[in-house]
Amino acid sequence: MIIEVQLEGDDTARRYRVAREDGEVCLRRLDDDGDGETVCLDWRTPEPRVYSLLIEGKSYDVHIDENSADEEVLEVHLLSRVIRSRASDARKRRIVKDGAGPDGPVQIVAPMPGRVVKILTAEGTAVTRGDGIIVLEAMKMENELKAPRDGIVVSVLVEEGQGVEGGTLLATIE
Amino acid sequence: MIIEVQLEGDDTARRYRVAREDGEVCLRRLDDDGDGETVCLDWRTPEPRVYSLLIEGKSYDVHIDENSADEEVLEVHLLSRVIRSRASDARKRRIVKDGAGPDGPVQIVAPMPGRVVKILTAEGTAVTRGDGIIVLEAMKMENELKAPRDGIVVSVLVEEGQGVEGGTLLATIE
Amino acid sequence: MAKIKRILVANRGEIAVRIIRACRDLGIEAVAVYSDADREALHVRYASRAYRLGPAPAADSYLRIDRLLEIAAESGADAVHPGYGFLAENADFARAAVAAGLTFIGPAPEVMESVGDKNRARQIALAAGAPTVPGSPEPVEDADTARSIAAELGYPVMLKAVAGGGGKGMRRVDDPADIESSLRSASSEANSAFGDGRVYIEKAILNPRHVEIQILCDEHGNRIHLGERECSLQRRHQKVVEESPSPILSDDLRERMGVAALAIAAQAGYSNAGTVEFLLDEQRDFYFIEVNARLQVEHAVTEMVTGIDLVAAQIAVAEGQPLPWRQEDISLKGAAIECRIYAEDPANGFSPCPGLVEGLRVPGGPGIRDDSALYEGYDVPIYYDPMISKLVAWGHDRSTALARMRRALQEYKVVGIATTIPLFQRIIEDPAFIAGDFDTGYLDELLQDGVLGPDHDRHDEIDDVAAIAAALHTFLREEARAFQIHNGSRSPWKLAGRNSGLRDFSR
Amino acid sequence: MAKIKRILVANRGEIAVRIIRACRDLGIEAVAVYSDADREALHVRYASRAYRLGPAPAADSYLRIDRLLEIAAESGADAVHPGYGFLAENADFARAAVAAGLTFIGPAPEVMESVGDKNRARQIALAAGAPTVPGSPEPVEDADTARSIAAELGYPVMLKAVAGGGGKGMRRVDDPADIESSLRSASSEANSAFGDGRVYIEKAILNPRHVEIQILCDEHGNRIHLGERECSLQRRHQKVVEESPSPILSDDLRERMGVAALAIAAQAGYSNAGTVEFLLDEQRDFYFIEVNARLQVEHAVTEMVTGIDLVAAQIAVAEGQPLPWRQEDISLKGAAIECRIYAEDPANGFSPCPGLVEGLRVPGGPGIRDDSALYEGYDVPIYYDPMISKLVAWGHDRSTALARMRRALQEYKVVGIATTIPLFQRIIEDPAFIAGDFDTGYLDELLQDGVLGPDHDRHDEIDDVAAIAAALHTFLREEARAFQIHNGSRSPWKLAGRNSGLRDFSR
Repeated sequence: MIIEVQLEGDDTARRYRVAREDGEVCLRRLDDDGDGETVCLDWRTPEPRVYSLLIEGKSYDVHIDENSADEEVLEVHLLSRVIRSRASDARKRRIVKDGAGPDGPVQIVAPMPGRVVKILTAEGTAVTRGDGIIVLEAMKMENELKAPRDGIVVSVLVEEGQGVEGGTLLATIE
Repeated sequence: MIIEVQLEGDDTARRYRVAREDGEVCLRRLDDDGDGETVCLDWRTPEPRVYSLLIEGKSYDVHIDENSADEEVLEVHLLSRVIRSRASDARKRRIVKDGAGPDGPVQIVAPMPGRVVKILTAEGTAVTRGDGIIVLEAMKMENELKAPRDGIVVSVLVEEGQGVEGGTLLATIE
Repeated sequence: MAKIKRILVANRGEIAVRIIRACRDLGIEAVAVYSDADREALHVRYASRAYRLGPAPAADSYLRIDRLLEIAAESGADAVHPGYGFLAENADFARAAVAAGLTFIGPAPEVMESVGDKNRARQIALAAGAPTVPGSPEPVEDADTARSIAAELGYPVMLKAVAGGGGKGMRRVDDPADIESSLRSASSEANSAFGDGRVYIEKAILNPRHVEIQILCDEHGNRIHLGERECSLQRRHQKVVEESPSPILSDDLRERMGVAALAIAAQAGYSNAGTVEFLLDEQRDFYFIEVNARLQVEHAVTEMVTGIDLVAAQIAVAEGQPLPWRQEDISLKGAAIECRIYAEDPANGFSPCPGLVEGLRVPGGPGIRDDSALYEGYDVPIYYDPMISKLVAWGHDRSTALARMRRALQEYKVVGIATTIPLFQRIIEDPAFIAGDFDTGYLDELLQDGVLGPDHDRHDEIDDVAAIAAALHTFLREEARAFQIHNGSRSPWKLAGRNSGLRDFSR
Repeated sequence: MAKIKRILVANRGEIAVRIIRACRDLGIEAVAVYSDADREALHVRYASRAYRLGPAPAADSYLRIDRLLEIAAESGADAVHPGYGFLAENADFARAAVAAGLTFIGPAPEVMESVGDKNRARQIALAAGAPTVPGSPEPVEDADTARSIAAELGYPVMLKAVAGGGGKGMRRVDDPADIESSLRSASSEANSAFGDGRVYIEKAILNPRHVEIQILCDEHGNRIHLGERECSLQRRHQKVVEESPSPILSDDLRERMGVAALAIAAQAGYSNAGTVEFLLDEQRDFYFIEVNARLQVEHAVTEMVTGIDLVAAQIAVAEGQPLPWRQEDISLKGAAIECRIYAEDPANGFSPCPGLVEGLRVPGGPGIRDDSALYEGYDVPIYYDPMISKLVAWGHDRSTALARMRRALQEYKVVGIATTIPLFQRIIEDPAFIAGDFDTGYLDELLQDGVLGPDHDRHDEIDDVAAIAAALHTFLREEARAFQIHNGSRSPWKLAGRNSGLRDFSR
């Protein structure tokens, strides 16, 4: 499997060939400069979403949070730092891209559980990037969910006052 | 369902009729004195094996451990105390009794993971209650597993030096 | 002087748990109350008794004075502790509790009322001879009056809501031309936030530090202070990190601020625990700003350096006991720091993150105290304040306390919801914070380039490991998914995971 | 006086975690070592570096001096901390570490050797003018010599193994007729336990208390003591609960014991942290028994009352730094108590209970410190000492410390394996313990009627609730099972559980 990892702030993505060899997970970095070495990882998952990695004698206790709206968006917690990244199976990403490239439909998803307090744009409205679509309230705070790009709001799937779980599809923009 | 609960130290078992009514778990004590009141329990399991019970305004945070060798043997941890008990579905218990009453076969089960350091009685040996059958070692301590009643060791399923999981059947006495 | 036997804890979350713990330590029964969202909350589980208040919204539950008094009667409680937030500074609640024959654990209702009004509190401070921020003791009605007061004080000045708090209805004015519009907007904001549009003027203290004095007064006129708390680390006027002692207070200044705080307490007739808040200017001159007539979130740092259990002390005072300490018995030993951990995503504009705590590892070891309401499996509700834990570290000096906090933050794992732990990890590495060199504007400035810090903070080794971990994580997820597709929906990973480390995906 | 940069922690479990925490607090890198059973252990995860030692049995891993030195070289460690247990008092290890150019964090090997031999330690104490238990300074070879010494001392006497510890090779003799057989059995037991059958005779101290003094000595001849620890609560000669200060020590007695301990340290040329153990008889006369040339399990209670981090102090001393404190800087503030939590089933003869920690809730709040190696999902291995956590409570007085410990024990939930928490819950409710009225025989006596206490301790309300909970638990289990039988093996309870509270069975 080829995994592409884009760290926030980096110009280019890193590419890894990852495969099981004799039950172990082995990994080779495939960046522009060509062929790196294949290393088999010494890793465990002692707790859910927590990885213990030993690399060249160093011990790393890594905690990875997936974004509830997009599993490819990861927050990697490591040594008092948080590194945001996007990681995906390169082949799968190509498929998704074909279907929903920058001009395909975009989904507005609840980033957290909460209550829909206001719907700012009706179905059929044209919006530009940054326009507010829906206001979600949780823990005494209101959050405006904004259009990630220009388009038309083709569907709004919730009503004002409705409670929603994190990850719920709220609206679609095309 | 009729549940019988025998608290260690009590002379007689308590009997409860337990049933779901409109989704709630309701319970009535059916002891010798006849008909108690049916109460619907205010209960939750916030954590595995932990029950939060509210009874007449009082709050109880109860943690129940099942014996790994016999699920009917419970340790109920409650308000700094441990109450040992045996609880079973009365009907099911009758079935088991018919098959394996006090004269039926008895299984010697590993009470914890460990290593078999010594087998004290070969297959076919007659034993009396309290005789050592197998010595299991864990955490620098040896534990002698004893015959719970008189009989003949009809099978020994492990070898010296073997590692076993908790709950593993080690030997049977008839 | 009646011994309290059963306390109704009129609150929820970590502060309810804190009070219940004090009750258990004192052999007092604690009566919890809960909304429908909180049946499984830790405060319900740790209390001796627990009663349902009503539906989840606070207005239908934790703010229902009538229900609280009904439950007090039904449960046989003889006292009530309000915690902080909700009804903690609501004099009507205190009055109703007293009228119902309950001991209210806090100051008398009329004292709460007088110190709760900013203008009256200011007058009390003036009468006590305590320094206050130069300004009008009265609300200003029109722009002309405001302009003439401002001219006298000298610019910049602050407009502040009489009923204010949390930065609402507050405006800094640098120029006479802006007075009129600022007055209008401050008043309208104050009105919509507090239902009270009155505004007063003070001289602006530039680059102030927020330092407060913890006081403890009994009903027999004995009053002591327990030193200060440094609370200048604020995000949008909300405290996020507190410590004691302040890195900048000399013994002499502490003594003078303590004396001023106690003079205000005496003038107000204050009893029980309270906090007198001050601003310090760049010359280390201090100015009274307000009294908090309740326990504070940050009380634990004072407990760590004085060894005094403030909740236990509150209960003893409410019973009518005289304070067992005199001022000379109080000394601050070492240093303590607190981080208020919120269920908010600092990488995403601090948006709230309620939800299921799927995994939890609590830090431990020397000097670490965790006051939280979390457990693995707890579902943080959407209805209430997002503070989920107060993490406190103590050390024999400030740098040791900071080192231990740094370590504890690294150990703390809350899986399933985002928290503000990364914010504190950023703060605790910042040179200005480490040097103790910060004011109330420091944090908002620090966060201008994002919570996770500027790019130049990046580190090759950490980047490499993070990328490898992300690749591993993605590989395992896709592998498990492919396996499921090939082998039907019932995953065999439950078994396989044990050996290959894939337990993550089998749970 | 070289600054230590990287410490090899030659241990595992909670003490390895404790040392790693100190390293993190000091900005020192910690190198963990692990056996095959410990790859997922917390000490591996919290360390900066981690290296595999070998297979699970301690003889193949944690006791392999050669492997430890290889790893020290490979990892670039400049110092080694042995913790306690394993190689902590092995002078050969200390000597090999020093020979390899490492700083050994502990006393010099030759000092370790001399105080580790009971007979030589006794001679050191005598030379230092410290009171020792009356008896022979030399091992006895034959029954006649033993009888004549015993006659001089007066019965009862104790026979003790020269190489002894943990009660092995120890016999009390009340009558001259029993001397010969007791000598034979003690010697043979000592030989099989320690490979050294030598035995000496002491006068038996009746109903003794075990009280020890924590000492701290630098390499420049500065020596201080940090007060005492009361360790009389022992099960079969193993400490299970410790506290500081001792409930029976006067300031004068503490001072005299401290002076004696420091005289012994000076005589031995001791440096680094250590413990001098004493017995107290019924007249409060004290007698030296032995020196423990290492950190003790119970070091945390001293840390809580003095505010001194003993591991950090050990490291500073090993660097060659002079002690930053003089004796007059040390005072004991409040009281602290520690419970050693073991993975053992107290209701089943204390049989060991390794296995998977399925659920974990750690206590928190004021005064509570948890030094543990547990996390939810941790599999306690079968190979090592069953101590999994040290729970410590501090209070401004002993009764507050006990109340907090009682509360913390109630909060502590370890699901999946049995622990000794119920034992401590029993002890902490016992009137003699609460009164501080106990000796080293107290606990074995208390446990004669079983750990869970006699029947008259039963309580109707608790029995009723326990029975209801047991009935509920059984009902839910059988209901889930019936549902599975009727609906195929793929359980729908995962969904249903969310609403009905059945999550328990779906995990």
